[in-house]
Amino acid sequence: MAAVRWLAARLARAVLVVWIVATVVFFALRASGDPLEAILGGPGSQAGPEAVAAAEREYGLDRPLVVQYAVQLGRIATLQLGDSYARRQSVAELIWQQLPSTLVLAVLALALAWVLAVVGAIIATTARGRIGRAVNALLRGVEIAATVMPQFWLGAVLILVFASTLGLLPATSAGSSPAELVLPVVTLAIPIAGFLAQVSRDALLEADRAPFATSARARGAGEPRLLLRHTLRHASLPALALSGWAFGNLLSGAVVVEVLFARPGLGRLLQEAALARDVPVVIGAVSIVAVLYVAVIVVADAAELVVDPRLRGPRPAALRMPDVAVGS
Amino acid sequence: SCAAPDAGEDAVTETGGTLVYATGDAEPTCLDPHVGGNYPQALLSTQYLEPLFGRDAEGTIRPWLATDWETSEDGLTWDLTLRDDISFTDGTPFDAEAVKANIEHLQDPNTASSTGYLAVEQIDEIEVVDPAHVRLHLSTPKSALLEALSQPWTAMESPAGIERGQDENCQAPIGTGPFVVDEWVPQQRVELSRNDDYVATNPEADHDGAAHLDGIEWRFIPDAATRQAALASGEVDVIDNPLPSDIVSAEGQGITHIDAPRPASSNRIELNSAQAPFDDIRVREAFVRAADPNPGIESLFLGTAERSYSPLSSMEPLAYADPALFETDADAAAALLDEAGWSERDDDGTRLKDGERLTVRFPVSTDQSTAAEQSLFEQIQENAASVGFDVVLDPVDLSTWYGALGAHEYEAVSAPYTTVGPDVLRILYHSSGTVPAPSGYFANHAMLQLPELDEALDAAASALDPDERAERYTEAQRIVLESYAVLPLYDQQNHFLVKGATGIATLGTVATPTFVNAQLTD
Amino acid sequence: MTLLEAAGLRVTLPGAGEVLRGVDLTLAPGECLAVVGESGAGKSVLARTLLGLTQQDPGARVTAERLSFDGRDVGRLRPRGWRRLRGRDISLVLQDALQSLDPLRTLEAEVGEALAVRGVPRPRRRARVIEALQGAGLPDAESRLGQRPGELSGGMRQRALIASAVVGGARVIIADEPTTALDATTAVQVLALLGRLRDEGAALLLISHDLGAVARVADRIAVLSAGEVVETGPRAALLAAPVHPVTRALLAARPSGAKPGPTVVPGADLISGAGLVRRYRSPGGGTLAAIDGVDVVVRAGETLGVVGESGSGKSTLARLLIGAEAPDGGSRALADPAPRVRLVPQDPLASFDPRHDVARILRHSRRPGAPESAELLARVGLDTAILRRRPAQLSGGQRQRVAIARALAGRPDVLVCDEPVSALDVTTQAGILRLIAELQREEGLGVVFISHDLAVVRMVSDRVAVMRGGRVVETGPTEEVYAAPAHPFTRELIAAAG
Amino acid sequence: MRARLGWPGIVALILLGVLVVAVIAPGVLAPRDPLAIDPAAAFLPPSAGHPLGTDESGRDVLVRIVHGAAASAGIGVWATALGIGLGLVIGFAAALGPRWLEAALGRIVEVLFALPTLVMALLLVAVLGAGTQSSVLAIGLATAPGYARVLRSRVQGVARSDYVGYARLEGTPAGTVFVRHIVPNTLWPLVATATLGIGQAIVWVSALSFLGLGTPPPSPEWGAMLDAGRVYISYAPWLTLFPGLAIVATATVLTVLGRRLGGAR
Ligand SMILES: Nc1ncnc2c1ncn2[C@@H]1O[C@H](COP(=O)(O)OP(=O)(O)OP(=O)(O)O)[C@@H](O)[C@H]1O
Ligand SMILES: Nc1ncnc2c1ncn2[C@@H]1O[C@H](COP(=O)(O)OP(=O)(O)OP(=O)(O)O)[C@@H](O)[C@H]1O
Ligand SMILES: [Mg+2]
Ligand SMILES: [Mg+2]
Repeated sequence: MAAVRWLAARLARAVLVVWIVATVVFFALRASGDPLEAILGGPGSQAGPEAVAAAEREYGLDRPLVVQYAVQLGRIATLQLGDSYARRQSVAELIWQQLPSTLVLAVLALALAWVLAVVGAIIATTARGRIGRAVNALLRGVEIAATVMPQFWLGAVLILVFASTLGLLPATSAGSSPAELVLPVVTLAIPIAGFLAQVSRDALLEADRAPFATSARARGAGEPRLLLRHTLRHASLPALALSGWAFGNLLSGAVVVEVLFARPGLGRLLQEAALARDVPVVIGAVSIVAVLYVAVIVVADAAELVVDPRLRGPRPAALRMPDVAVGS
Repeated sequence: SCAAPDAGEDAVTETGGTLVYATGDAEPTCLDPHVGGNYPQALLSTQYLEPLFGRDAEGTIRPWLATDWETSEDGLTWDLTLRDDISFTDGTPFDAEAVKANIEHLQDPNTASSTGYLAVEQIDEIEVVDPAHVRLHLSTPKSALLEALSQPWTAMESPAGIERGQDENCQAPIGTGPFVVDEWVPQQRVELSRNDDYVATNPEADHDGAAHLDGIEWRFIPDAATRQAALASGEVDVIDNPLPSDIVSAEGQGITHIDAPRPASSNRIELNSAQAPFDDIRVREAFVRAADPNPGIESLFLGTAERSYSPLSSMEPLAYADPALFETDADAAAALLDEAGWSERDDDGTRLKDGERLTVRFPVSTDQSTAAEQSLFEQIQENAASVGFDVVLDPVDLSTWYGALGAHEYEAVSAPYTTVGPDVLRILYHSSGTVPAPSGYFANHAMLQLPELDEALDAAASALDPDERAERYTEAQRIVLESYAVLPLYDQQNHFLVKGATGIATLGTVATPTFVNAQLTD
Repeated sequence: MTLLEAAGLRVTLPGAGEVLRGVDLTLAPGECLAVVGESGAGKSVLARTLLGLTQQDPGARVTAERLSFDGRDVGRLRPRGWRRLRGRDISLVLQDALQSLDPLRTLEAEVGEALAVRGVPRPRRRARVIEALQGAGLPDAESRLGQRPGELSGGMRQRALIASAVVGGARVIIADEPTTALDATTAVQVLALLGRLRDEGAALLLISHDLGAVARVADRIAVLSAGEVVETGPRAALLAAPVHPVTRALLAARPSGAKPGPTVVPGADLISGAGLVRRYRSPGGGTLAAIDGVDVVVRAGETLGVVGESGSGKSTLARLLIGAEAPDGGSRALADPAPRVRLVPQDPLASFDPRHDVARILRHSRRPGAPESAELLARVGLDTAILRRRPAQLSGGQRQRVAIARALAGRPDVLVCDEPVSALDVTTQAGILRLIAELQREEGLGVVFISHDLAVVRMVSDRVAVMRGGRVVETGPTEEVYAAPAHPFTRELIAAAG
Repeated sequence: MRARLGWPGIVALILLGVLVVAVIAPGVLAPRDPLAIDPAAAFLPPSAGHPLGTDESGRDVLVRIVHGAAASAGIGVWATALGIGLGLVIGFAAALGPRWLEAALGRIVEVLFALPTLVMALLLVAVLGAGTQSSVLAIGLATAPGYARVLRSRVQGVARSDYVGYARLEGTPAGTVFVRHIVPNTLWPLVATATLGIGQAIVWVSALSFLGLGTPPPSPEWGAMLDAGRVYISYAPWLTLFPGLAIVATATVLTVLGRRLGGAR
C-alpha cells in the first residue's frame, strides 16, 4: 500500500514536471517563430494563400493560441503526441524510432564515464610514494582537461585520428556494427568522466582518511574490499546527488555527438525540431526527457537513501529553535 | 553536366554494389519534391524521379520524358509530345493523364508545394490530347516554361503513388528514374535500389537500360569534417558540400573532385533599398566599393570559387557581368558617404547623420552560409568598418532568419536561390517580389521597385524569340547591377568529392548528381 | 615462547617528530600485557605500528632492530603481507570508538568483516557475530544486527568494535582504551571477555591510561612515557612498588572518596522533567523507549550525577534536558527566567565546526562577562598554543577539555556534562573535576554530570540518579546511595567498580 | 600562505595574474587589433611574427586570445555565478525550508533539468535575441539545478551535524548559524567544482556556437574561436588548439587555486 502511494506521488510529480515543461516550451516556441514555415516545406516557402489556409486548418493553427495550447495538452494527456509539423509522421512514432539509439549511447557513455571516474579515483587513493604523487598530479590535470573538453572538438579530433588517419574505427553510424558506437560513446563520456572523477575522488580521499577506514584495515580488509565495501559508498553520495546533473549533461551532449557522428537520435531530432519550431516534436521529445529525468532522479534519491540510511531520519532542525528556550 | 574524370588508371570498375552517398544538406522532411520543394529534395529525388525536360551544359533544353514541344503564336498554348515506352516503377504507364495528375498535384493547395507551384502557376488547363500528347493552356505567356518543367521539383510521379495520400507518398514516391526508394530510416539513411526496367531517358545516360549499381545508400552526415573523414576512410563513396581545404587536398589522395556550380542566381549580398541608409544609392555604392571581397574569396575558398560580377550563375548562358562597377575604392566610398550626408564620425569610427549611426544589420543564416562564407562576411564587415559602416552580423537559425527578413529588420542579406534559367531574375528583382506571400516570404530582398526593370523582366518572360529574350535579360541584369543593390560574390558552390566510384555526372538543370552511369572501383 | 616481539622500535611521524624511541616488548600466547601511560605518550601509535598501519602512512618512518610475529620477521613485510596478518592473526580495537564503525554499514556487516575477508559463508558468519557481540556484553545482540552506528549509544559502539576485533579469533588482540565509554559493570564484562580469550591462549595487549582498570586482567604492565618504556614488570610487583615517577603519578591520581567540601544547600529548581518518555524506532520495526518515564530535577548549586549501564539512556536524558530533542511523553518545565544551559557532549569532535580553530570556537560561544579565551583554556589545563589549531589537530583529551572550556564560555546556569573526562588521564581528570566543583560553589551552577565511572561521579555529585533500561532505578544523596544502595542493580554497579 | 599554496598554487597565481591583465588591459599584452583582417596572411602556421599563427581571415590568433579573455572569462564567471547563485537559493531553501518549499523547488530543478541546455538556449534566444546574454543565461540556468542538488544534499548533511545542533542549542540565531556554519561548510567544498564550472561554461557557450546559437562573430571569444576553427581542424589545427588550451589553462588555474582555498588537499 505504501509503495503504491509512493509510486503515485512520484507519478504525479512527473506529470507536473511534464506539464510545466510543455507549457514553457509551447509558449516560448510559438512566440519565437512561425510553425507554418515548417509545415509548408521549410522556411522560405512561397506557398499560395490556399496552401497556407489549408495548412492552418489542418494543424489547427487558425484557432486561438490558448485553444491550441489546450489541444496540445490534451494530446500529451492521452499520450497521442500529435503529428510533426515538419516531418509527415506522428510524433510518438518519431520519438519511438529515435529514442533507443540515444538511450544506448547515453547508457554506455554513463557507464564508461563511471568506470573511468572510479578508476581515476582508485588510482588517486592507492598511489603512494613519489611516483604515486606524480601520477596523481598528472591525473588531476587530465581530469580538469577532460572536464572542459568541448565534445564537438574532442569528437572532431577522435574522428581525425581514428577514422581519417588510422582508419581503425568508423566515423559515422550506418546502424550496422558495434564499432561505430566507440567514438561517440567515448566523446560523450570523457567530459562527464572528468567531472565525476573530480567529485568522487575528493569524497573518496576523505573517506579513506576516516577512522572507520583504519578500523577496516585493521580487520584485514584489503584495498579492494575497503574501496568496494566502505569508501566508495561514501564517495558515491555526492556522485549520486550529481547523477541528475550527469543525465542532463548526457542528453545535451547527445545533441552534439549525434550531429557530429551522424547518429540518429533524440538529440538530433530535438535540435532540428527546435530550430524549425516544430512544436509538437519539441514538446514530445522534451516531455520524454522530463519523464526520463524524473525517473532518474527518483532512482537516484532512492539510491541515496539506500546508501545513506542516516538520510531516512527526520529533517534537520537546524533552523528551528529548540523546543525549550535555553539560550538567551 | 560534368562527367567525373576517371579515377586513377589502374582502378577496376565493377558492375553492381551499393554506392554510399553522404549529403551535408538537411534531411528532407518529405521525399516527394512536389511537397515544399528544396535542394535536399532535389538531390535525392533526382535518383528516382524524372522531369519532362533536361538541359545541357550550354543551357539548351533537351528532351527527357517529353520528346518534343510546340508553342502557339501568342505563347499561351504549349503542345508537348511524350515518350510512350515508359512506365512508373509501380507499373502505371507514363502518359498524358500522368502529366495532368502531376501538374494538378503541384497546384493543389493541400500539397503545400512552394517551388514547383511557382513553376506551374501560370498553367490554367491541362488538356489530354491522347496518351502521348498533352496540351497546356497558360494564363500569361511564359518563356521559361520548359526550364520550369525541367526542375526536379516538377518531376513526374506515378498518379497511383500520389493517390496513396501525402503521408505514404512522402515516404517513398514512385517515379520512372534509375532507382527506387526502398526504405527511409529517418536521420540515418534512405535506401535506394536499382530499377531493373529502367529505360534510359536521362540525357546524361551513356548506356541503354538499367544503372550499373545495385543500389544507393543515401546518408545524412551534417558535419563537414565527419563527412570528409567518412570519405577518407572509405565508409562513403561520394560526399557533397566539402570544405574548400578538403577540395584542395583531395587531389593528392586519389579523390575525384566534381565542381558543378548551381544555375540561376549567383551568391550575392543584397542591400535593402527600401529603407535608410540604403535607400540612397550613394550609400549602397559606398558599401559595394568598400566591401573588397576578392582577397577573402581567394584565401577562404583556396581557389575553389571564382569571383562573380553578375546576378546570374556562370552556368547561365545569359549571364551578364560588369566588373567595372565593383572595383574596390575606399576613398571613393568615403567621398560618396560624405556626399550623402554621412560625414560625422562616432567614437568608434562609425559614421553619423543627424545623430543616426550608419548601421547595417546583416542577419546570416547559419544553415545556408558555409563557414567560409561567414568568414567572408566578417571580412566585409571589417572592410566596411574602415569607411565608417557599422555592420552587425547576426548568425541565426533559419526560422529566426526568415523572421528578420519578414519584419524587414535587415539592411543586408545573402539569400541563395536555386532554380533553372534566367527567369530567376523575375523572381528576385521584379517589384511584385516585394509583396510578401501569405507565409510572410518575399523573394525581392533588395526591395527593388524599378519600373524599367519590371518592364524588361516582363518582356523577357513572355518573349518567345530567343534573341529578344537574351537582350531583355541582359538589360535587366545591367539595371540590377547599376542599382548597387546587389553585390555578387561567386557562383552557388556545389562541389562533390568521389572516392572509389566513377561515372558520376551532374544534371544541367540544378546540378544535382545522377548515378545512372556510376560504377564502383576498388 | 613469544608470539609478538619488538625490539628497538622507532617511529617518526610527520610534524610530530620521533614518537616512539626504541620500544622493546614481548608478548606470549595466553599472556596479557598492559601498556599504560599519560595522554600523548605514544600508546596508540605503538598499537598501530604493531599492525603495520603506521607503515602505510606515506610520511611515517618506522625502524626496528627486531619486529617479529610467531618467529617470522615482519619488519620488512609488504602491505600485502601485513593484510594477511590483520584480522586473522593480529586484531586491533581502535581507540576512536565513536567514529571507528562505518556509519553507512550495519552492525552485522561491520562486526563480521574480519570473517567475510576470509570468506566465511554468511550464515555461519551471523552466528559468530551474535556470539561475539554477546560476549562483548551487548544486550539483544541479535535484534541489533541491522542497526547502524548512529543508532547506538557510545558504549554500544565501543562494544561492537571490540566484538569486531575478537570475532576472527585472532591470536594477538590489541585493545586501545577499550573501556573508556563503558560503565563499570560492562567494563568488567568486557575485561572478563578479554581475560577469557587470554585464557584460551590468545595474547593480549591492553592499552590504557587507567592503571587501575587494567590491573584486573594484566599479567605484566609496561609504562610508556614520551615514547619510551620507562618501567615494566609483573602486575603485582609493579603496582605494589612503583619505581618511576610517571607510574607513581598514574597510580596516585585515581579518583576516590566523596565530594570534598561542605554539603551544599540546593537552590531553586532550574529544569524539571516529569514522566519523560523518549522512543526510537527499533530495527525490528517496533519502538524502543530509550527513556521510559523519568522524573528529574536540576537545581541551582547542586550536582546531579547520572550513572548507569551503557545504553541505559543517559545521553538521551541529557538531550531531553537541554531541549535538543522533544520528549514523546511527560513534560518538562523551566524556571523563570529560563536558565542558560550548556552541554559538554559525549562526542566532542563532532560538535566542533571542522573549519573553525579553537580561538574561533571559543569566541563564538563566549557571552559577555565570561573569562577571556586564554583564561578559559588555562582553567581546563590547556596552553594558548592550541588556539590556532583546528579540532582535528587535537588529541582526544585536548578536545574534551576544549569542549568544557566552550561550555564555560557561555556562562551557563546549568552545565550538562556527558562523559566529560572519559578520555583524560587521571591527572588531568582530577583537575577538571576540581574545576567543576569550584565553579559550582562560586557561581551556584546547576550541574548534570553523566559518567559511567562511579568513583568520578561520587567525587563531584551531591545527588545521584542510577539509570537502567531507560528508567531511574534509584536516586538520592550521593553518599547515602553509595553507602546503602537500595536497588540490586546499584549494588551490582558498586561492586563492579570496587 | 605560501606553504598552503605550494608550487602549483604559485604557478597558478602567476597565470591568474596574466589572465587578469588580459581581462583588464589586453592592450598591454597584445597591442594589436584583434579584429584587423589581412586575407593575404590567412592560415599562417605559428611563427615568430605570429606566435600562435593566423586564422582564416589573417587575424593573429594570439592577439585574439588575449583580447578574448575578457569576454570568455566574463561568460564563464557570470554563467557560473548565475548557476551557483540560483543553485544556492534553491539548494538551501530546499534543504532547510518547509516541506512544501522543498517540493516546489524540487519541481523547478526538475523542469530546469528536463529542458536540455540547447532547448533552453533556444527559448532564451527567442525571448532575448541571440548573443552572449542569452548564452550566459542559458548556461546559468542549465547548470543551476546541478549545483542546487549537490548543495541540497550537502546542506542536509551539515544541518544534521552535531556542531550545527550545538550552535542552535547555544541559542545562536538561525541566521547566524546559517552564515557561520552552514554556508562555509557547504560552499567551500563547492569552490573547486565552481572553478571548474567556469571552464565548462565557456565550453558550453562554444557548443552553442557549434549548434548555431553562440556569441556573434567576429568577437574573439574563445568558445566562438574554438568552434570557428574546428572546420579547419586538419588544415590549420592551431586555430582550435590554442583557444582550447586557453580554456583548459584557465580552468586548471582556477581549479588549482579553488582547491587550495577550499581547503582540499
Ligand atoms: N597520524 C599522526 N600524525 C602525526 N602525529 C601523530 C599522528 N598520530 C599521533 N601523532 C602524535 O604522536 C604522539 C603520540 O600519540 P598517541 O596517539 O600514540 O598517544 P596516546 O598515548 O595514545 O595518547 P591518548 O592517551 O591521548 O590516546 C602525539 O604527540 C600525537 O600528536
Ligand atoms: N538516534 C537513535 N536511533 C535509534 N535508537 C537510538 C538513537 N539514539 C539512541 N538510541 C537508543 O537509545 C538507547 C539509549 O541510548 P543513549 O545514547 O542515551 O545511552 P547512554 O546511556 O548514553 O549510553 P552510553 O553510556 O553507552 O553512552 C540505546 O538503546 C540506543 O540504541
Ligand atoms: Mg591513544
Ligand atoms: Mg551516552
